[in-house]
Amino acid sequence: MEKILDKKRIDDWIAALDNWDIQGPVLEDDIWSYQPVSGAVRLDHPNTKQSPKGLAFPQREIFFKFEQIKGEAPRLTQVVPDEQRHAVFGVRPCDGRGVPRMDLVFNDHVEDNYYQARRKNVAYVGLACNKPPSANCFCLSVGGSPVSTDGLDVQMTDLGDRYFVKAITETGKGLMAAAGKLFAEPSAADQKQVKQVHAEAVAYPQRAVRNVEEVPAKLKASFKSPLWQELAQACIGCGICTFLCPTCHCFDINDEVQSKAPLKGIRVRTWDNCQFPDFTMHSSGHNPRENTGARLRQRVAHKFQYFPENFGMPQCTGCGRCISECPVGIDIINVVNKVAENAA
Amino acid sequence: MSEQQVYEPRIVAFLCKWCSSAGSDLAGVSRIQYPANATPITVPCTGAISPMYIMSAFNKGADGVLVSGCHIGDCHYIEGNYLARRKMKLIMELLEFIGVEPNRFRMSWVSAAEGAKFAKVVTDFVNDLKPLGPQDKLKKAEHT
Amino acid sequence: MPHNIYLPELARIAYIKDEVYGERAIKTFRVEPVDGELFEHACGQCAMLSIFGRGESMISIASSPLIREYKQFSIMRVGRVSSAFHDLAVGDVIGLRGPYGNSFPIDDWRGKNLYLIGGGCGLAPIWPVITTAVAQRANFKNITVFYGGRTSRDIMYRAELEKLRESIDVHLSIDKAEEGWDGYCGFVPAAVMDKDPVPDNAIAITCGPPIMIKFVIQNLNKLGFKDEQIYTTIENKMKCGLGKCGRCNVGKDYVCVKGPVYSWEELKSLPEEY
Amino acid sequence: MTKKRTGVFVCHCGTNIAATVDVAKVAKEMAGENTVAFTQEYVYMCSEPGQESVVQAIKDNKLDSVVVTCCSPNLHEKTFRDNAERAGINNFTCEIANIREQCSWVHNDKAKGTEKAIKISRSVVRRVNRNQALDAVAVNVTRRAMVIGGGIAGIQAALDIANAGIEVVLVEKQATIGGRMLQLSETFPTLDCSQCVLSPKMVEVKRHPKIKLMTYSDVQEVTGSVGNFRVKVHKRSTFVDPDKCKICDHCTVVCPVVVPNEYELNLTARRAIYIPYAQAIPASFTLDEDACLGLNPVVCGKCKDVCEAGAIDYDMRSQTVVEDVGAIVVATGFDLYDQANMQELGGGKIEDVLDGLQFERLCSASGATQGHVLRPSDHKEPKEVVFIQCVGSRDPAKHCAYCSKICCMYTAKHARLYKKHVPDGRAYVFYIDIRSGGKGYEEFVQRTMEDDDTLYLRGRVSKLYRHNGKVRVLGTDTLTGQNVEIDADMVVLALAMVPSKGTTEIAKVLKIGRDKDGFMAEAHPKLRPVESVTGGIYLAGAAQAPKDIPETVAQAGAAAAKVIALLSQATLNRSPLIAKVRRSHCTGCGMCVEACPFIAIRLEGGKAVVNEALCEGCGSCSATCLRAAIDVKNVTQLQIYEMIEACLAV
Amino acid sequence: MINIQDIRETARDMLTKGEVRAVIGYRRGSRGMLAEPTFITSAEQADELVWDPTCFHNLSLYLVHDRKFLAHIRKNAEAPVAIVAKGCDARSIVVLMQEHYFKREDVYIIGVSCEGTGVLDERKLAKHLNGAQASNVAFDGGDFVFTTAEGEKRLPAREVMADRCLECRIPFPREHNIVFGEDKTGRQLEAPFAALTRFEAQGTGARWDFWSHHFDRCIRCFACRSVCPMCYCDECVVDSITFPVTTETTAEDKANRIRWIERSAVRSENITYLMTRAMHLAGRCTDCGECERACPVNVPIRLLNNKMEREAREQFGFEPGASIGGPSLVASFLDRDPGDFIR
Ligand SMILES: Cc1cc2nc3c(=O)[nH]c(=O)nc-3n(C[C@H](O)[C@H](O)[C@H](O)COP(=O)(O)OP(=O)(O)OC[C@H]3O[C@@H](n4cnc5c(N)ncnc54)[C@H](O)[C@@H]3O)c2cc1C
Ligand SMILES: Cc1cc2nc3c(=O)[nH]c(=O)nc-3n(C[C@H](O)[C@H](O)[C@H](O)COP(=O)(O)OP(=O)(O)OC[C@H]3O[C@@H](n4cnc5c(N)ncnc54)[C@H](O)[C@@H]3O)c2cc1C
Ligand code: SF4
Ligand code: SF4
Ligand code: SF4
Ligand code: SF4
Ligand code: SF4
Ligand code: SF4
Repeated sequence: MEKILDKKRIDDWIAALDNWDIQGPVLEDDIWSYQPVSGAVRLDHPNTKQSPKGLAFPQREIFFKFEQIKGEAPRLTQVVPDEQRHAVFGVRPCDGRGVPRMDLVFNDHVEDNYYQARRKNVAYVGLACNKPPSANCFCLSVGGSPVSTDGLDVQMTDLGDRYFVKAITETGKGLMAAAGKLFAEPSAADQKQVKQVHAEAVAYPQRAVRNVEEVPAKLKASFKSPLWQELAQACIGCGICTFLCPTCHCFDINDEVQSKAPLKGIRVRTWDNCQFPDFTMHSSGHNPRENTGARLRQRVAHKFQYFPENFGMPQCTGCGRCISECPVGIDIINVVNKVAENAA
Repeated sequence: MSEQQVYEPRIVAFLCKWCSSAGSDLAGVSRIQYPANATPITVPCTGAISPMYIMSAFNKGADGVLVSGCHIGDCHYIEGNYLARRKMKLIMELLEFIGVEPNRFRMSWVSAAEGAKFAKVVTDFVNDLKPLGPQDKLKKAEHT
Repeated sequence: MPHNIYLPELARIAYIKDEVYGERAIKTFRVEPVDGELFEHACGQCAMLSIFGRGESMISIASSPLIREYKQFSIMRVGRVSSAFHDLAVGDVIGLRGPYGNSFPIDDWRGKNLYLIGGGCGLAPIWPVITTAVAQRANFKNITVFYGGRTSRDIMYRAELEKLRESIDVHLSIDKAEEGWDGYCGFVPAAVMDKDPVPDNAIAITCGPPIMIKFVIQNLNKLGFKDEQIYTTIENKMKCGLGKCGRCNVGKDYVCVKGPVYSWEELKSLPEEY
Repeated sequence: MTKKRTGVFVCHCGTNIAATVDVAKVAKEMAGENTVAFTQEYVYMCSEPGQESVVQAIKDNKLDSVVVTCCSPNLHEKTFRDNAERAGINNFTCEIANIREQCSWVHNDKAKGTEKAIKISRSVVRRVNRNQALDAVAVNVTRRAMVIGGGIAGIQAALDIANAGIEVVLVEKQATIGGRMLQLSETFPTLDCSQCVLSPKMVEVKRHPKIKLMTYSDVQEVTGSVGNFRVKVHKRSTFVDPDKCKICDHCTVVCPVVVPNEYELNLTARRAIYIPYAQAIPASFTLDEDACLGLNPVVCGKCKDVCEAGAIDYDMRSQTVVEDVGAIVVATGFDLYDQANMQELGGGKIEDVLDGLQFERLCSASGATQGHVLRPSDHKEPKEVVFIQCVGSRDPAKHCAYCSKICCMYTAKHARLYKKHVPDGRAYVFYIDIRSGGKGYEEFVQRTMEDDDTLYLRGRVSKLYRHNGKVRVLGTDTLTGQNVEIDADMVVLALAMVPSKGTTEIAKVLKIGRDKDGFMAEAHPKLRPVESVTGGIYLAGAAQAPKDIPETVAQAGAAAAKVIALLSQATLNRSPLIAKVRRSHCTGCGMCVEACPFIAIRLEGGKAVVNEALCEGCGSCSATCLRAAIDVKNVTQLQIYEMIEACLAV
Repeated sequence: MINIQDIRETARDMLTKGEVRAVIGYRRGSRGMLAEPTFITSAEQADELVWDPTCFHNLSLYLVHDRKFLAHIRKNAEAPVAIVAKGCDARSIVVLMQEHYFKREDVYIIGVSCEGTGVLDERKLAKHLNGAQASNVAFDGGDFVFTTAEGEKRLPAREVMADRCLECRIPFPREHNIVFGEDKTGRQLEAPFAALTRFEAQGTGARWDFWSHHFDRCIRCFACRSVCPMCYCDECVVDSITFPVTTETTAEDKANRIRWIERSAVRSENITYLMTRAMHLAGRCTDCGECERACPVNVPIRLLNNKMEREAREQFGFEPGASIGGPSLVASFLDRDPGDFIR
């Protein structure tokens, strides 16, 4: 389904999606983030600070509550995610491509109930990048594109005064059908313009990871390279790179206690990540990844070697967040290229 | 909470062992009545009160926190209360700064001879806290 | 929601035994279902044990799959959750989910000589192999157990090991000589060398402290054991047990799913991050 | 470690508690706590049967810890702890929850009182849950003491301690003991001769079998702590063997070197070889190394030649001696505020403006002028003398803020002494007000004031200057409001008492605190006035604050009593509730070291280390440490954290 | 004006002579014009060093890393490390030495004066450039000169400078072994604590609205802590989870660790974390502004630290990082400390 939507009518579209919680990019405190909106959506945003991964994989997820009276067995009560449907507007292609990658992880081997329960209720309404929004974008070199539709339910393309709106999935069709009257059929000129815009977007120069197909082998060969520590020397282990990444999915599970006697509390999942120094530390104090070099290597190798080995695609989608937001300038493109270049 | 029940602020009161705790004992011996809102925790010295205790009490839902110790110059450990005075001043400033009502944190000097003063300090504190209502700014949300 | 993969079943502690005292104390627990039945497992698999309010820990199931009434765990006191375990009493209820991970391909080892080499708490993961093999004694040729602790007081399952001597070879060792000790004195890898195990038609399984495993394998190699004849387990930190939380990740493997059992041949191909 | 088994014993205290607290409910709530294995109520827990039931319950239920919810711990903590010990468990695993003084007696509302009693009890149960079994820290004691400073304070303390049969090392910086008192002529309020009372004591010191006297010596370094100090003493060489010296005085006659005599406050001169006073103890000459022409027979050697006793030894070397002692008394005394600071009063440059001690020497029969009051410039008898009080004292803006306490008295004494020596003379006393607290003191001053020839003028002196061979004194009499101008023959300034140079030095060596004025700081201004903040170090005399002789002697006696009490124990038992460092958390930042009022922490190998003998368990370190790396045992941060939780549990 | 060649020369010289085992400085990174930390160990690398308005990092953090993590890979442990330090950075180094983290002789401070300006605030610049990218920036008196695709762009430094630099009182590294640039102490671009004073003028309610909004936004990445040289603790009290326990940590320690906060990034926990951190930095924070810069979601953390700094100064006459032997704020006191708040 391909349609044209007058830019002025986008709010009407949103208003028509009455059973949906609509999330759109909002500029607040100098940063762009996805927040609930009701009309007046602005889609002139660069990439948001945080990816939209939190909708299916929130930073904090309560698994269950537990209660126990002294001398009795504990009582567990599952906490089930609510059934609210969310439609996220303005998802950039790289973030869109993050979605199937998260799906792979959370469905591999066994299905993660909590992820699935939320994921099935999220629709991603994407916005193609007419021009890479950041100097650190590199989607093309990791198999993506500024006009990719991977992971999206709808793709919108900005044609100046109107959007070219394309349904990618059934969910997407449903979203468009909810306000069918607002949409117009695209003319031949529209079609031509979309092609033109897309072609220009793809042609726009980007930074690049070189020869991404060869990277897994090169990384594998560089496991012991001293370059890792050299490149990671400035890393402060803050994990910003992973918290903001659309595809990082590591987490922690902890019990939070509200009352000791009678015992009352919850078991919660929270985001965690491989850049935190104690992520892999055994209780004995032994840490398999004991320095920033090993941890940077893990992040990069996970994205560019292990994930491809398991799922046949790099996990990184080239959004460039980890580069732009790293407080000390650790630059994944640079790291991958350097290590690959130096590989035996 | 039934309708008639009035709001009763919950106070954690850190009392030093030598002066204020003894002062509160004197209030008891003298049978001076004061509100039951403050639960005392006796510590060796006000100097032993980490600012973390204050934060933690608020985090766990205290409506008010009281720190009470020996008058300056009377510290059993010579200078513990001097150190406390500085630390408590800082935490108090910080709490006010982020918009916590200044009346939620209180410090007083109550000597072992000041039973009546102890009762008054608690009474005043409770009276000052009542109009503020429950403290929910720093309180951990109930798990829902 | 379908079966919640993160929700533990409840199990009641039926039996507790102090194995080792001191700084790194070990206690053995047997748990029974509170209602219904517990899951089935295979040798080498583990389970996530919960103490509500304290958290979860991945622990090897130390009882043979042949035993259905209870599951046994031996837990060393090292931190938050494990300490809480050491505070439990018979009758207390814990949470349990699993089984997780792969297992020792014990069925493929029929007719072979088994060398089971453990150190410290590393006896727990191989204990089901030993007990299962002994229970199915006819399926295997020689079964030899090497097990060492730092001192005689660090030897776990002491009584059970003594009893095993009736049916198989059991060699116990301690690091330094002690009065009244008639077993081997020295480290486990040396104890193994001392007895000259023969690689022909044999499988060697070794679990214990990483440094011990390293030298045991070196020594086994020296004796002519091939990499595919040697098995071990790796115990990276785990939170979910389901291949998602990312903590146990080594190379392309999530150890909680692809491991913890590895032949040395497989393990060698993984990055050394365990 | 297995789970604690705590017993909670709820006392009714007759109706004292039970009337306003639902005791049954308290017991029931406590039974719901995870670690509580037993609860019981009783009408009087502290009664004989009550206590017995606690003991029984501990034994029967294999309890390992006890909470008694009753009255203030000040009343029965010891009772129940002893009780716990009787039942075979450690007394530090017993704690009191005060639900009487802090609850039932102060709240009428039973519901609220009960709720609070539950919170209090629960918090104590949580605390006990993590109480460690502790034993008192035993420290062996070296049964020897050291007194530093040989003024009247040091002498008195040394004698008192020695008389109790404890060996004392008395260390004095100067060549003789006696201190300032030896410089005084007569002393108020009785006007008896200073030397007459002091000399016998000095001799006693010298002769006492339990006193080891080390004069001309300095304390260099002190290590260790209460009960066991190790002190390094540097004994300077006097080049004269005191045992041989016959004090025949032949040497001074031949010595060609003349230097000012500091013992006579530079009013006279002495030789390079000298004896400070005739009554000096040790009774021996001393050769001043700095003044001597070279300790070399080739250069001079005259004294050695004339010494028949052969007491002079140019090769005598100074030595360092190590003394092990269990306690130390610091009695290092005072100096007078430097006249040079008093610019408006001549700044010490006017010859006939003297300080009080100089005046004492002028009056002293053994002094520079053999007891004749003569003014230094022309050795004439001064006919008009102005005494000025409060010089440098009570002047926070420019000088010392405090009152030197004794100047009112000694000025009155000086006026009297002056009149005794120069009956036709006239004395003027400028004062701000008179502070004469003390037995017989007010009467003493009144008598002086009543003397017609002594004029007390209330007011300050604004200026002093030399004028026609006299000293012109400009001041105001604030009572009459008139300006006063006196051309005096001599002026005596009652300068402020300040800590002696030796006091300042020794404070650094001992690392004990000083107050804002530089005097030694006492551990508690009211309750521990003779103890320093450091355990085992005591204070006596003017080193601690300005004081007169009776007060000095009293304090010296008190310090000695403390020392004797301390050293009469074979081992010291100290509370085990002291700080403990968690090494894994400590970064060695040293903030705890700085915060500790008892100097009980030091850094060693990049980590804080607590000296168990010094720590008082105040917890200042714990609250200061950013990383919670240091805790006081049984009052740990974790315990307080859990108590907070319990107080707020709904 | 600082000539970068002088700094390079110094570094080269010391490395050649083996007087230092490494120089921690700035180099041009791979992200456009931005500088990044560099650790050079050989004389040839000296030419990498740069000094420009993007050298905002407080490199003293790496002295902490050096002691904590890198000690075992040091080549020549005897020789000191040289470090390029601005005024605030040098004060951090002083605090670290005050807290015995290392000794004076372990560090060779190559001081750089901030002279007329300070360093850049990327966020302010982004607003000015309005989407355009700059490829280079240089100091030029009171201006920063940017190279962009559209040519050179000159902006008065004070418009794009970091807030803390505007308010900086001592833009000069007083503690140094060698120093480049002029001491422009007293150059007040804005009154110290100006922003703080403006903020405090609001009422309690408005202040709470502001802070609660920001506390909600924190994602607890702990970047603020990780980037802070003063947060060098082996285990942080508020959350030790993301800090590796040391090998000395016993089972007991782990079992008994206090959970002052939960791991969930919710308001109450975020507050406890950020307030505790502010308390812990009182008297230690030298206002290098790194925490606020590192924060991915722009929580105005600096304001909290600034508040503590001002209280320390005004109430207790305390200046962080003033001298190596000086007292620490919370472990000391004065008789005249204010006590009028006590009843
Ligand atoms: C496959 C496998 C098999 C194993 N088998 C056995 C076995 O049979 N027997 C045995 O003894 N051990 C076994 N182990 C090791 C065992 O899992 C660990 O020893 C155990 O998990 C330690 O848990 P702990 O809570 O005591 O340790 P801790 O070191 O306390 O840490 C536990 C977790 O709690 C979290 N945590 C700590 N403090 C806090 C806090 N303040 N707030 C929030 N979270 C916190 C940490 O993030 C950590 O993840 C096995 C491990 C694996 C992987
Ligand atoms: C002018 C004047 C008149 C006075 N008249 C009277 C009076 O009439 N009646 C009265 O009651 N009081 C009088 N006093 C007060 C009296 O002098 C003091 O109370 C008394 O001397 C205090 O004795 P002390 O032992 O504490 O100190 P000091 O007499 O000062 O003795 C201290 C001793 O310690 C020694 N010392 C110092 N440092 C060290 C060191 N580091 N190591 C070893 N030794 C050291 C000194 O050499 C000295 O011998 C008068 C004081 C003054 C100034
Ligand atoms: S690479 Fe950068 S963003 Fe990632 S943890 Fe390290 S310092 Fe933080
Ligand atoms: S690794 Fe970096 S560039 Fe790649 S998707 Fe994640 S945040 Fe974006
Ligand atoms: S304050 Fe804490 S971290 Fe610092 S030295 Fe003391 S115990 Fe160690
Ligand atoms: S508890 Fe008090 S006395 Fe003991 S070490 Fe700490 S600060 Fe010093
Ligand atoms: S304040 Fe910012 S930097 Fe600090 S933890 Fe929160 S989000 Fe991270
Ligand atoms: S917040 Fe405090 S305890 Fe935590 S790292 Fe910073 S200074 Fe250390």
